Amino acid sequence: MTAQTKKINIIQAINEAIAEAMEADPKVLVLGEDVADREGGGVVGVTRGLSTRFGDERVRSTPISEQAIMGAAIGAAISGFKPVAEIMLMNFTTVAMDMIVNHAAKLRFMSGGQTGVPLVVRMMTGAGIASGGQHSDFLEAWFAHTPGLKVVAPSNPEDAKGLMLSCIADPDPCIFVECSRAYGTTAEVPVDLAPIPLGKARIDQEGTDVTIVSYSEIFARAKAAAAELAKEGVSVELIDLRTISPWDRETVLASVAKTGRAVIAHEAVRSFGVGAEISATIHEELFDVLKAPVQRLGGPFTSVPFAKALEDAFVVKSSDIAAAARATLATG
Amino acid sequence: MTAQTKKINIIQAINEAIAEAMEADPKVLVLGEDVADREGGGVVGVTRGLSTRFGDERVRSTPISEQAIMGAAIGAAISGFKPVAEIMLMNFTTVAMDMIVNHAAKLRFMSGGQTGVPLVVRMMTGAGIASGGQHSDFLEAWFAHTPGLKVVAPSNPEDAKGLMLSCIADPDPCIFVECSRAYGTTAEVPVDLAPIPLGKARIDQEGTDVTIVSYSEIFARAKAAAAELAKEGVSVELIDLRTISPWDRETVLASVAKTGRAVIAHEAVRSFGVGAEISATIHEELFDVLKAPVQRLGGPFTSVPFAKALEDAFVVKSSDIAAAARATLATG
Amino acid sequence: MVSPTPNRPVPDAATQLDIYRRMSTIMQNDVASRRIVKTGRLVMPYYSPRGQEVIPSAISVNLNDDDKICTIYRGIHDMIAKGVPLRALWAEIAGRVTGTCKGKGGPMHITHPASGVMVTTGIVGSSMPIANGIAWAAKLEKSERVTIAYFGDGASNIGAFHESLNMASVWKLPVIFVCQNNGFAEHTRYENATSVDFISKRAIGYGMPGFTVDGNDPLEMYAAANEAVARARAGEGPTLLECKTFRFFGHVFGDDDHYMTKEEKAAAMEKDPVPAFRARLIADGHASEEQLVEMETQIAAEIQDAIDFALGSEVAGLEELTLDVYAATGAE
Amino acid sequence: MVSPTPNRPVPDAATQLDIYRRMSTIMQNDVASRRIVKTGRLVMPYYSPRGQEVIPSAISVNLNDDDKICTIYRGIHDMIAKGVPLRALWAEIAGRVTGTCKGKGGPMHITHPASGVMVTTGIVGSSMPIANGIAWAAKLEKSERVTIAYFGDGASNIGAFHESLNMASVWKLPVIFVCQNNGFAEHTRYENATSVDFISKRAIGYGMPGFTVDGNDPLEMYAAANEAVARARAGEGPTLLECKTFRFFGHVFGDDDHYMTKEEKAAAMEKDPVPAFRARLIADGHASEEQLVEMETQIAAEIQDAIDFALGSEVAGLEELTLDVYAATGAE
Ligand SMILES: Cc1ncc(C[n+]2csc(CCOP(=O)(O)OP(=O)(O)O)c2C)c(N)n1
Ligand SMILES: Cc1ncc(C[n+]2csc(CCOP(=O)(O)OP(=O)(O)O)c2C)c(N)n1
Ligand SMILES: [Mg+2]
Ligand SMILES: [Mg+2]
Repeated sequence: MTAQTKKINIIQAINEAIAEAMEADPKVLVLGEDVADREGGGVVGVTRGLSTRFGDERVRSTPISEQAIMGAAIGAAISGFKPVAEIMLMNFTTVAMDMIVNHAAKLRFMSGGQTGVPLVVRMMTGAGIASGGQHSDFLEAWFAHTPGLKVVAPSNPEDAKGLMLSCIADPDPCIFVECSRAYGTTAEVPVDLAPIPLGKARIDQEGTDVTIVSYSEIFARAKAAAAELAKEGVSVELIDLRTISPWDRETVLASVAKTGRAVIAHEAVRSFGVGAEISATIHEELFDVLKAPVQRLGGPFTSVPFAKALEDAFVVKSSDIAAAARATLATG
Repeated sequence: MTAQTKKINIIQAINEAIAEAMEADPKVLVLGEDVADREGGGVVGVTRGLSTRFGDERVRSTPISEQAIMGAAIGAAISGFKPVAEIMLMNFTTVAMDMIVNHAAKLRFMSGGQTGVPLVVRMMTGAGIASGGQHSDFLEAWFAHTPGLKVVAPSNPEDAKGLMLSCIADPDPCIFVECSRAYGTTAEVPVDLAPIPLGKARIDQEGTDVTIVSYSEIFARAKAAAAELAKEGVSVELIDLRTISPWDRETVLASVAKTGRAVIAHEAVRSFGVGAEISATIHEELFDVLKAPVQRLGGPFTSVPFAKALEDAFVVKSSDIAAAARATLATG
Repeated sequence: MVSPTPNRPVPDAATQLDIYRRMSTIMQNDVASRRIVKTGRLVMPYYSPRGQEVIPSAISVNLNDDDKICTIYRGIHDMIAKGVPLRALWAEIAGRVTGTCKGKGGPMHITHPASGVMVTTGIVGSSMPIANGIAWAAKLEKSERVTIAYFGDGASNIGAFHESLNMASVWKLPVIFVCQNNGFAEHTRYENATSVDFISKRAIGYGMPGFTVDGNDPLEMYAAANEAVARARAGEGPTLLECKTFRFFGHVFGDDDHYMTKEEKAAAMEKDPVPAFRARLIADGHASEEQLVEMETQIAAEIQDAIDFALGSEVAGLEELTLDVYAATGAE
Repeated sequence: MVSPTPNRPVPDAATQLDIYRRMSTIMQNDVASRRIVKTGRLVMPYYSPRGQEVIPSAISVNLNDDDKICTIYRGIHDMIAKGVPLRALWAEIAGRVTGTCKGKGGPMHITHPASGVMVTTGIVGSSMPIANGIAWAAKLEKSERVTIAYFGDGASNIGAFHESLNMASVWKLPVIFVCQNNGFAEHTRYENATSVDFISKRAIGYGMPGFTVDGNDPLEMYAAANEAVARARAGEGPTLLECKTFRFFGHVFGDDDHYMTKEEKAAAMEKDPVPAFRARLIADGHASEEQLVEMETQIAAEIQDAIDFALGSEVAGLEELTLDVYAATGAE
C-alpha cells in the first residue's frame, strides 16, 4: 500500500504546505514583500497563488519595512493568528532583529506564558547565485543561540513541506531557512504528507564507520561525499539535522556512540557556528567513546565574495566532507 | 622601578582611554545617546567630561536612532576618522545589526581593501540590575561569528583601558562589551598604561590541575572559584580571554595541553555560545591530551527574568564554576 | 499644529469623573511607588509617569475592555488607565508569582491581555510595529477593536516609528499612535534630537491625520482621542496624536535633572494636571470636595491593599526560570 | 509638491553637453550590459538603470571629484555619472582582479573612493545612514565636500530613511538625499506601499527642504541639484530630492513585467529621456548631430575597450578569499 506521491521541488513543497495550512486553518496568514499575486507571488514564487486562492486580506504584500513586517506578524500572533512572514533574504533579518529576538522570542517568557507567538519567519539565503557579500549569509547560529526561537533548515522537498506544516502548527516562533541553491531540487513527495516533527533529525543512511551530520543544501553535498566514501568501502551514517534548534541530540549522539567518529558540515562560517555546539556536545557526551576528534566544516572566516571562483571556494564541497571523513578515519 | 599607578574603576578606565586617544589623535570621535556633557556624559558616565574637553563637534549626543548612529560612525570611519560609538545596551544592537554586520564588518572586504572601517562600538549589558529580558543579554557569540569584526570584553580596569586604547587604534571595527555589574570594580592601573594587544589572553594565575577560561564579569567569579579550589589543593590555571574574536587559541591550548582539563564559563546562554567554539577547538586540537571532557558553563536556555531570585539563578556562579572544575577533576 | 475640529466631543460629568479617578489612581500609585523604591523595599529602575496622568486616562475612557494597548517602560499610567488590576500589577513589580507575568517580566514588560495590555516593551519605538499587528488582527476579524501604541517623543526618531506609521496608513489599520511628548528623551532635550517643531507634522508624510494636543488638558485629550477612536472604528485608519506633557521625576527615578534649569522644571510642575483637573471638576460643579476626597481615599486603600498583597505574595520558584520559554516548557 | 525657486540656475551649453555625455555613457553601457548578461557571458543579477540616466548625470555635473556618493544595487548610472573608470567598473562586474574591488564586491558592492563612490549597498535604505557619516566627516574637516545618498522610492519606507533624514537635519549635514522614484519597488507599485502622494512631503517631518523634480528633465534636475549642493556647501544642511522617473527593464533584468500593463509601460518608455535630451540639445543649438554622433562613437569605443579589458583580465587568486577581512589579512 504505497502512498500516492507527486514530484515537486522545494518551492512547490513550501507553497503546498502553506496552502494546506491556510485551507485547514483560517487563522494562518502570509505577509512579506511581493508575496501576493499582484506582485508575482514572491520573488521566487514560494507564495504564488495564495492570495488568489485565500484573498488579499490573508496574503498581504508589504512595504519594504522588515521591522513593520515582523511587528505585524508578532501582533497578529499574540492576537490568535498564525502568520507566515517572509523576510526575503536572511541578511535582511539584520534590520528586524529587535522584533525577532527581543520580542517574538521573549514575549511568551516575559508575559509569564500569557502571550505565545505562533509565527513562522521564512527566508532564503546561500552563496552561489552571484549576489555577493550582503545576500548570502547563513546566520542560523544567531537564532539557535536565542532562547524562545526554533530554527529549521530543510534539505529536500519532503522535509520542506513536512517541517513547514509543523512550523505553522507550532505554538512558538520558528525561523525557516531556505537555501536558494536547493529550491530546484525535486523529489516524489506523498500527496497527503503528515507534518514532520520539529527537533527530530533524519537518518538518511545507516552506517558504521563514521557519522556525517549536515543540513540545508550542504546535506546534498554530504550525501555525495557518503556515496564517494562508499566506493572506498567506508560505511557512513548520514544524518540530516533538519531542525537546528532544538537539535536532535539523541539521534546524533546515538549515531556517534555507534560509529565513534563524526563530521559536521554547514555553509555558515565555521567559527562560532552551529558545528561548534554539536562538536562540543559530542566531545563532552562521548568523551570515552570517540575514536578521533570531531571534524567541523564550514565557511572560511570571510564575507561571501562575488567572483565566481572565490564564491565557489567559499562553500564547503563534498570533496571537503569526504576528506574530513577520511581524516577522522585515519586517526585514533 | 615601579610604574606610577592610580586607583580607578572600569568606567574611569574607559573614560581615560578615550580621553587619551582623543588627545593624541584629532580623528577620534565619540557619538551616542546622551554621551555629551550637556546630557550628562553617558547614562553611567563613561564619556563624562569628554565633550567639555574636546568640544561638541567631536563628542556628539545623538537622537535615539541606532542605525543612524552606526551609519554616522561607519561613514566617518571610511572617511578617515576613528569613531567610538555607544549603543547604550547590547540588546539595542538588534536595531542596528544591518549597519554592524552587513556594513561595518564587510566594507573592507567588499571594497577589496579600499575602505577600512576603524570604529569601536561600546555597549553595556549583563543581568543583575533588575532590568529584565530586554536589557541584559550577552550576544558576543553573534559578533564573534561575524568575519570582519573583533570582539573584546574586559573584566577589570587595566584591561578595560588597555584594550580600549587598542580598539581605538585598530584599523578594523571592534565590539567592546562592558558588563554593568563590573563597572564599579576598582584596581590600581599604571598611569601611562600601554595599549593591551587584541587577541591576547591574560594568564591571571598559573596552575597545573585544570584550566579555567572566562571573560567579562564572570572572570571575577572564575577567580573566586579558583581561590575556593586552591583551598582544596586544586591548582587552577586561570585565563581571562579578554578578546573573544580573534580569541587566543595559542594561550588556551598551551594551558590545556599542560593541565589536561578545562572549564569555560560565560554569562551568555550556554547553547551555541562562545564556550561551544572554545570547547570544540580544545577537544579537536588536544584530543589525545585531554584527561576529561571540557566543562562548559553559561546561562540557561531562557530569557533573563526579572524576579531577583530567578535573575540571580540565571547567571553562572563561582560555585558552579568550582563544581565544574571538581567534576572534570573527578573524571579521567 | 492642526487641531481637532471645532465641534469636538465633550465628556459628560460621569466620564470626567472617570477620567479623574484614573488620574488620581495613577498619581497616588506613583507616590507609593517612589516611596517604596526610595526606601529600597523594591529594587527596580522606576520610570515615573508623574505629570503624564491625563493622556492615558482621557484616552482610556474612550476604550472598551477588548481594545488593546502596547506600551513602554514608562507605561504604568497607561496600564492603570486601561484597567490592569493593581494587585497583579504590584505583585509583578515586586517580582512575585502572583504578578501579571509571575514576576518574570517585571515593570518593563508587564503584559495583561485580560485588560488589553498586550505588550510592554523596553526597546524604544517597538510598541508601534506590534500594535499594527494587533490592529491588523482586529481588522481581519472584522471587529471594531482599536489598538493604541504609546511611545515617547524620543521614540519618534527611531526607524520603527516610520515603518509603523507608513504601514498602518497603507493598510488603513485601526491603530492610534499616541506620542507622549514630555520634552525629553532620557537627558536629551526635544529640539536637540528632533528635526521638526511638532511631531504631529510627521503625519503628513504618511497621509494620516495628525494632531498636537495639550496632554495636560483632559477635555482636549478626550476630544482628540474620541475622534481618533471613532475614525479607527469606522475603518478610516490610523491617527497620530502628539500629546504635550512633562515628566516630573526625570527619566528614571533618582535622576538629578541637571539637564534642565530649576526654573524650567518649576514652571512645568506648576502646570500639574492632577490638582488642576480636580479644581476644575469642582468649579464646573461636576463633583464636590467630599465626593473627591471619598474617591481618593478609596483609591488609596486599593493601592495599599495591592501593595500588601504583593509584598505578602510568594516569589516564583526556580523552576520558573526555564518555563514559558516555549509552550511545551523550555528545555535546553 | 513645492518646486524649486523661479530664478533657478540653468546649465550652460558645455554643462548640458557634459550631462548628455554622461547620460549617453550610461545608456550605451546599459545596452552593452544587457547584451552581455543575456548571452550569458557574464553572470550576475543585473539591475538596469535604463530610463534613470538624467538623475545622476544632472547631479554629478554639480559635483567635484572629492564630493562623495553612496549608492545602491541599481547604481551603475550613479557610478558612471560620478566618474568611476569604465575599465575598473567592467572588470569588477566580471569578477576580475583588475576590478574596483578585485572582483570581491561585485556589481552590488562597487566602491571607488578615488572617484567618490564610497559605498554601494544591497540593503534597501542603507546608503543613507552611511552618507550621513561621510557628510559628518566633511563637516568636521570644515571642507565644502558634499555627499549624495541615492536610494529608491521603496527605500523611503524603511526605518533607515527616517533616522537618517532626522539626524542629518538636526546635525545640519552637507548631504543630499536623492530618491530615484521609478514608481516601483521590485514588483510593488508605489501607491501600494507608500502612504503619501509625494515622498518629498516627508521632508516636512524633518524640517528640511524637499522637492519633487521631473527626473527625466535634465534642466529641472540640474537646477534642483545645483540649489541643493549650494545649500549643503553653505552649511545650510540637507535636502530631500524626489526625482520622478521610470525603469525600463523591470527590477532585475529578466523580469517579466507582469505587474504593469503593456500600455503603461509603453507610455513611460515613450518619455525616454536620452533621445529627448539629445533632440533638445540640437534644437537649442547647443550641439550638432555630427558632434553628438562623434561623442557617442567615442563613448561606444570606450565601453568596448572596457569590456575587452575586463574580459581579458585575470580572476583573483583563491588567496584573496581571506584577504581584506581585516587590515592585517583575514586569518581565522
Ligand atoms: C532602541 C533603544 N535605544 C535606546 C534605549 C535607551 N532608552 C530608554 S528610554 C530612552 C529615552 C526615550 O525617550 P522618549 O521616547 O521621549 O520617552 P520618555 O522616556 O520620555 O517617556 C532611551 C534612549 C532603548 N531602550 N531602546
Ligand atoms: C532591507 C531590504 N529588504 C528587502 C530587500 C530586497 N529588495 C531589493 S531591491 C528592492 C526594491 C527596492 O525598491 P526601490 O527602493 O524603489 O528601488 P529600485 O529598485 O526601484 O531602484 C527590494 C525589496 C533588500 N535588498 N533590503
Ligand atoms: Mg520623552
Ligand atoms: Mg523604485
